[in-house]
Amino acid sequence: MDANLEEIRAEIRAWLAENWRPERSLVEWRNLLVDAGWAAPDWPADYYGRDLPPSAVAVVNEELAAAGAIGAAKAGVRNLAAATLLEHGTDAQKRRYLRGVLTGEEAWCQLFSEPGSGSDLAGATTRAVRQGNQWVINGQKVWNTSAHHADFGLLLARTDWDQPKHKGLTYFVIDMRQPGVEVRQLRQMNGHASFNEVFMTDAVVHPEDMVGKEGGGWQVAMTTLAHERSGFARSRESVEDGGRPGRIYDEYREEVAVANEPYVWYPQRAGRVDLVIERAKQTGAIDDSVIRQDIARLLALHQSAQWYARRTAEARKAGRTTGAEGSVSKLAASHVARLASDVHTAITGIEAMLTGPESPLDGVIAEILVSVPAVSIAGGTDEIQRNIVSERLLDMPKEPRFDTGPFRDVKRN
Amino acid sequence: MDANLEEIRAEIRAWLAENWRPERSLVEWRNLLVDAGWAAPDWPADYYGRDLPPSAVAVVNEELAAAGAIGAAKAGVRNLAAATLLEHGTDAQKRRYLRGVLTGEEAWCQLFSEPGSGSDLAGATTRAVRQGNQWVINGQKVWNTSAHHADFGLLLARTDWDQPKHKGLTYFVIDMRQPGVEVRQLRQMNGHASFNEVFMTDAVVHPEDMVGKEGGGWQVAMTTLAHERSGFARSRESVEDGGRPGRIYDEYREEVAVANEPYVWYPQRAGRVDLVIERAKQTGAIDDSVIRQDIARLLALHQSAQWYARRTAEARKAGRTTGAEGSVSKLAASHVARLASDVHTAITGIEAMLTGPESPLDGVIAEILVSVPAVSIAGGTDEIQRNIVSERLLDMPKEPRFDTGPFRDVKRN
Amino acid sequence: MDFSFSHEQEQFRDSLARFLRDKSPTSAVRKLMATDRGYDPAVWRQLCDDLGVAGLHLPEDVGGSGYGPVELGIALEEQGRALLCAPYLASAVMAGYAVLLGGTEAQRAELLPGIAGGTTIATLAVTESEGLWRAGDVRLAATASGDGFRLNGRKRFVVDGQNADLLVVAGRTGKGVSLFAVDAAAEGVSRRAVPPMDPTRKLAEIVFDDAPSRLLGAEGEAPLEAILDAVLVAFAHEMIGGAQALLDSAVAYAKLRVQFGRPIGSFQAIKHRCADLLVQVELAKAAVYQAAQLLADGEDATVAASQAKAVAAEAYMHAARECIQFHGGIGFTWENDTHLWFKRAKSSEVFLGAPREHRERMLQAMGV
Amino acid sequence: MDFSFSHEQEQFRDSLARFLRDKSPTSAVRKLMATDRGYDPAVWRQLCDDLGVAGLHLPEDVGGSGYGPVELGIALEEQGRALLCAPYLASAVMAGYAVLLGGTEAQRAELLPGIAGGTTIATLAVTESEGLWRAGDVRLAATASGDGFRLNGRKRFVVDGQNADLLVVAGRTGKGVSLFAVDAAAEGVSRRAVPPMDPTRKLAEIVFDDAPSRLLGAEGEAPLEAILDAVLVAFAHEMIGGAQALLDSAVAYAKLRVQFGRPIGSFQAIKHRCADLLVQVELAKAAVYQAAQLLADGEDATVAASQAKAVAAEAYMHAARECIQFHGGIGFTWENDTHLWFKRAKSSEVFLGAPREHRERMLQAMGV
Repeated sequence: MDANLEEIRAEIRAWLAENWRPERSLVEWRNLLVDAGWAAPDWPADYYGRDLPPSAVAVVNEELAAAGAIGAAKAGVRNLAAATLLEHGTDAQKRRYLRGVLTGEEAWCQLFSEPGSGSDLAGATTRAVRQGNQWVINGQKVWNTSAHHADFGLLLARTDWDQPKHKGLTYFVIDMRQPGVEVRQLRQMNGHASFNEVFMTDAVVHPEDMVGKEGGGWQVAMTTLAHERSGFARSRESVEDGGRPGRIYDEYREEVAVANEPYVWYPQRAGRVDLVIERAKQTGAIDDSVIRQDIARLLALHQSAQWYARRTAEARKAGRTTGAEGSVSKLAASHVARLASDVHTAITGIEAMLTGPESPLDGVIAEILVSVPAVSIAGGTDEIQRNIVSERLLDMPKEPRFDTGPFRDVKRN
Repeated sequence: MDANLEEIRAEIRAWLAENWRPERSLVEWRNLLVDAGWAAPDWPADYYGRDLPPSAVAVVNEELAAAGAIGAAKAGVRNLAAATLLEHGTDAQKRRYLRGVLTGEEAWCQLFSEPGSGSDLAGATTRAVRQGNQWVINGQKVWNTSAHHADFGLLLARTDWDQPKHKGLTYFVIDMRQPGVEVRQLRQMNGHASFNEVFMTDAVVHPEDMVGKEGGGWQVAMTTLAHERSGFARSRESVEDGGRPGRIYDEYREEVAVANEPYVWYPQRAGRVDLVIERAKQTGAIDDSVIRQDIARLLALHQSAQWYARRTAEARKAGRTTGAEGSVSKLAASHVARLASDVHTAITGIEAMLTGPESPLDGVIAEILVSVPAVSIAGGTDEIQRNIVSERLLDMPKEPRFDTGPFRDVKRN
Repeated sequence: MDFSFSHEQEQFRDSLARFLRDKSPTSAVRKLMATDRGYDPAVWRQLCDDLGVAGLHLPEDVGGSGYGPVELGIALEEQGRALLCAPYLASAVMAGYAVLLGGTEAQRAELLPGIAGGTTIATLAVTESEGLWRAGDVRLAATASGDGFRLNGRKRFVVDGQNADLLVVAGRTGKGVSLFAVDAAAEGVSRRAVPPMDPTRKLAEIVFDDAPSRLLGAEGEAPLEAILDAVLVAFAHEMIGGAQALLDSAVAYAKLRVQFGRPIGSFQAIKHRCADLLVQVELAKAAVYQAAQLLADGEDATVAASQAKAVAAEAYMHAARECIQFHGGIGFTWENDTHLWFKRAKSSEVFLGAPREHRERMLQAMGV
Repeated sequence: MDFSFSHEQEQFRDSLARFLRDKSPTSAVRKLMATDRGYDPAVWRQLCDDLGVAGLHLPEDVGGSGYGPVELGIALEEQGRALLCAPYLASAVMAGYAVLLGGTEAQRAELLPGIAGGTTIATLAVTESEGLWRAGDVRLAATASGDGFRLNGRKRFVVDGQNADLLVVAGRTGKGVSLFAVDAAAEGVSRRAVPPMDPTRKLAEIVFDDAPSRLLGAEGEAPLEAILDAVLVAFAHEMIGGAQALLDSAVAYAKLRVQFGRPIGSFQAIKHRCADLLVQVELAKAAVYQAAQLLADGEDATVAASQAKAVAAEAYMHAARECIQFHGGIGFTWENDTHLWFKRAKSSEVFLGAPREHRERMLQAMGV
């Protein structure tokens, strides 16, 4: 195995020496990478990959980094699209879409959540009706970060209203660049607009873009969600090249900047524990024994949560997790953020009445205070996480269900 | 009306001048009081009363106090028994029982709660079966304070298992002094034994001691509970005579001492907010700005709860309450007690490791720490109070019910 | 002591609430908060002329209605509930109380009628860097000059400072801290709007550069604590009004919103949290109403005022958080109204002293 | 750094847990807590002889097993879960660490074998009036006399002080605070059992009246902080074991107990509170395990130790309260076992310093 990895290392290194040129365009380069199978070495050889194990991917990434070379596109939900299509897609779908995922030439978004079904994804009411040789889509989706840049959407729509809710859904790839699809940015209470609403009015999906079976959409969506939860899609990119020259770097920096734009406030959302001591020293709050208690409480909670996460990661590797530990971490993150917001308020005092450039740290403190409420909602509310923890880690009884009959008869918004 | 009250005042005053003698026995005196109708002036004239309005009761009480005279017996749940019988009892029951309620010659206890039905009183499973000319009772009751002294019990028992839970219950007066009734004191975690378990094994109730109709027990119990909630039974007595001489005072002090015995730890259960500042000064915790915060928090919460209670009392007089405000007060009392326990712990520091005479204030502090957990349970758990508040004050939907069919089929402990 | 509102007080509340429902829906709030002035002069005029609210707590001989802290509290509670955009807290409450408690009789007669009638917009500038006023924190220098005083220094977090005609300013002379009346248009006064966390309440920073002023009351005897008590009680009413609005909104949404085939308000965890929130809000209301009553009865209200501020601020923030949480994703959007109250709650938490500071003030006032 | 237990460690945990299930059911705990001695010598012997737990963390050359804080933590976590009545914390942990960290090599060789084998019951007496040890709080006077020292003063809250053969005592000489070894049977030592809040852990007050003693280690150099760190980490394990027992008990009862025709554990409010409790207990465990690992790795563990004590104590008390609450009335009875852990939790909260004090210690150790 190790020997094998060294062969792979040698091979990619040689290939990079021959092919990597910062003067190329990003698209040109990534197409080369895809054709050589280095863009996703763990994918099937039939679909742009090399059938290599994850350990080989790490080696390839090391060599790309060592050469200063740029890898396959990662921004947005493209990896969720790829994982879902690799598992459930037809041969034609894989051929049609996977290359664009890797080269970055085509962008993706996820169209699951609806205004009426946030916590309850399977309650989607976007309607897909078969008319002649196409599916006609009507409905509204929300809470996706990249629809305004996307070429394709991963769409969960209801095709059968007489089945129970989980059984009447079908999964589609929808072309976002069509007249029946309208994307509007949704402004948040902190002033950012990271999410979109997507309105579909007689939008069209071709039958070959159905993923999985008709009525089998929930199973397909579970694959997408499992990859989302495992953090697959969350690996946001950072540009660590410190401004290297070359056309390809410029294009890459631009790509990353666009991809990261919706997330600029995410550190503030998490409460910026990192700023607390420095700020307390600046304002003198560090000498207030009452505030010190809350600072210590926050640091202890934050540290405990980090240690918990590391222990869980170890346990996951050893196969000793249930998958619900992420919910514990998510609840801990909510605690941390809320407490951090309180601590920042206490430290900041009356200056917390300000926002924008006059607020401390050029508005960062104000942004914390108005961003933290999102932590306990985004990615599954705290209430949903508590359900998961109590049912899966403590094996407590499930809530009685009121949505098991034909979806047509289920009470909804 | 006022003139009338003054007439009443003159009448009771004259009667007292003639009849009140501290040398009499308590029983003798109270029988005189009952016969004259002064023991319960607002009760019907047919049943030891005088049909007078509550305002007259106040006048009579003033005159009794002015004369240093002792009123009707009040200890225990006798007033709940009286109120229930006055509303639902037969003429014979009223004649048989009400005199003993007032004279104190007969004591009462309430047999509603069971080990299997604490929050869910209507889930009682004590069984009453009609056999020949009597009811035969089998089952276990718990959480009553006075069964070990009681002559009679207010018993809620199931007579029909095919009816839904609230409809299969019947209300009885049970003679506690019979072989089939066994009373055991139940020790609490704080060492006191204020409550009893009552085991009924083929105990007997005569048909004329059924209160209300067969299957109508829940309605009768609601009367008892309504009076309990309104605090009718809670007016514990204090002896304010400072040790006046006379046989009757000695007997009365003994009566009060026995009646109050189960409640000696109740002030500790409520958290003893009154001790906080004094204790903090003693230990020097008053100079700790962190503890000061919690002290202030506690005092503010306690004060707010008191003001809330007074506003609610005003609103009740004006008929502007829903009856669920008591649940708000009860939840507030739980908060107060819990916080008080924390504050006492902080003030006490390592001395909180001690109990008994070596614990501060001769064990009072330790008793607070191990008594406070009862506040949020006794008289309806916090969880039940939150249900009441959300359903009655906020009009939120009720929980789905799983206990509406024949009681025989309802899942239970 | 009264533990309930009179029929007349309830009627006043109802008529004001009706007015505000009509004139201050959130659509209007959103429009006004985007403007520099931040309020609608026409609505302000109606509020002052038709409902007479600006002088509610001021004596009749200076154009007020002669009511007291309880009625003023009702006015603020309803404004807080409706999130009314108006210079009410600044002018009627803060400056009004400052002149009433700090001015001479002649000064009251001169200055209060405009405030009571709403024709003068006034504000009170005490804060320089700390939220909780303490005389020791006042640094702005006042120097006698002719029959007046020249002011030099800077005041921050001046509510509606941009809109005000009349500034009541705390400044220091050799004798201690005094209040001064300053014409906002006078030379030497420069005002700068600062961007507020809560866009429905405008804030200014004001620099005084040898600005002319008149002494209010006796030199060195600014009754800052008494003014603070009165202002805190009024302000706490505004907070509980806002907290109640958030509780109402959270509960209404929970009853409406269906997930998993049932309203989320039927889930016990949501119900219990709403119940806990109700308890907190009700206890805060009891504390706030009682503080007003103590003030009305002429009793020492420092303990009750600081307590009211602390518990109202915490109930308000808790209500704001829960209201967003129960709304879920939509509750975090700009489009949803919850954030308007959230920002008011956050801003109110630290204005005039954080709960932590008021708990300490409360104990000290108790002599503990 | 390790973030998981090894297979061997898990095996040790399992075998100890099995032993304790067998030997320390609550019926045994109740019997022992009513005795003066407070533990069962036969069980203690088995624990020491068969499982070798008393010397787990002590070097092999003094009769220990040569393991470290992680394994010691496992032993304490399981004891805390089972509420074992034994002089383990006092002798193995407190006195054991004191001699290990504070004694000379010769003293370790002399004193530790007895402790490691469980044949000597020792304890550590530092506290006089404060929970959190600070050298400045030690007043007990030590005066050189012959080749030893005479002690005069009083120690309080000495765990298993009544049972101990050997007392390790912190005392003050002109050079500062030192540790002294005292034969508990020596003249001038009078011990008095005091009634503990937690009857499963015996406490004594010990008066030293010219009691003879030997200096441990160097005069004036008692490593109180290092001993405290090591003891805190071990003690915090005991607390999370107890917290876990309470969580398990609360959840088990909630699944069993039926009200309104369904298990109370199916009510969402109960479920969510159990989830919140699990989160708190899990985070506390992570903090405690990590502190042990830091100690095992020889890193400075003061921050982590104080953090572990603070979060474990809070999780323990929260678990105790919730466990009683979910049990309802029965949870408040003597007959129900919950109060046994509740009292341990309350007692543990204040022993060796309250959470509040450890938060401050944590910041100071961080240099903040």
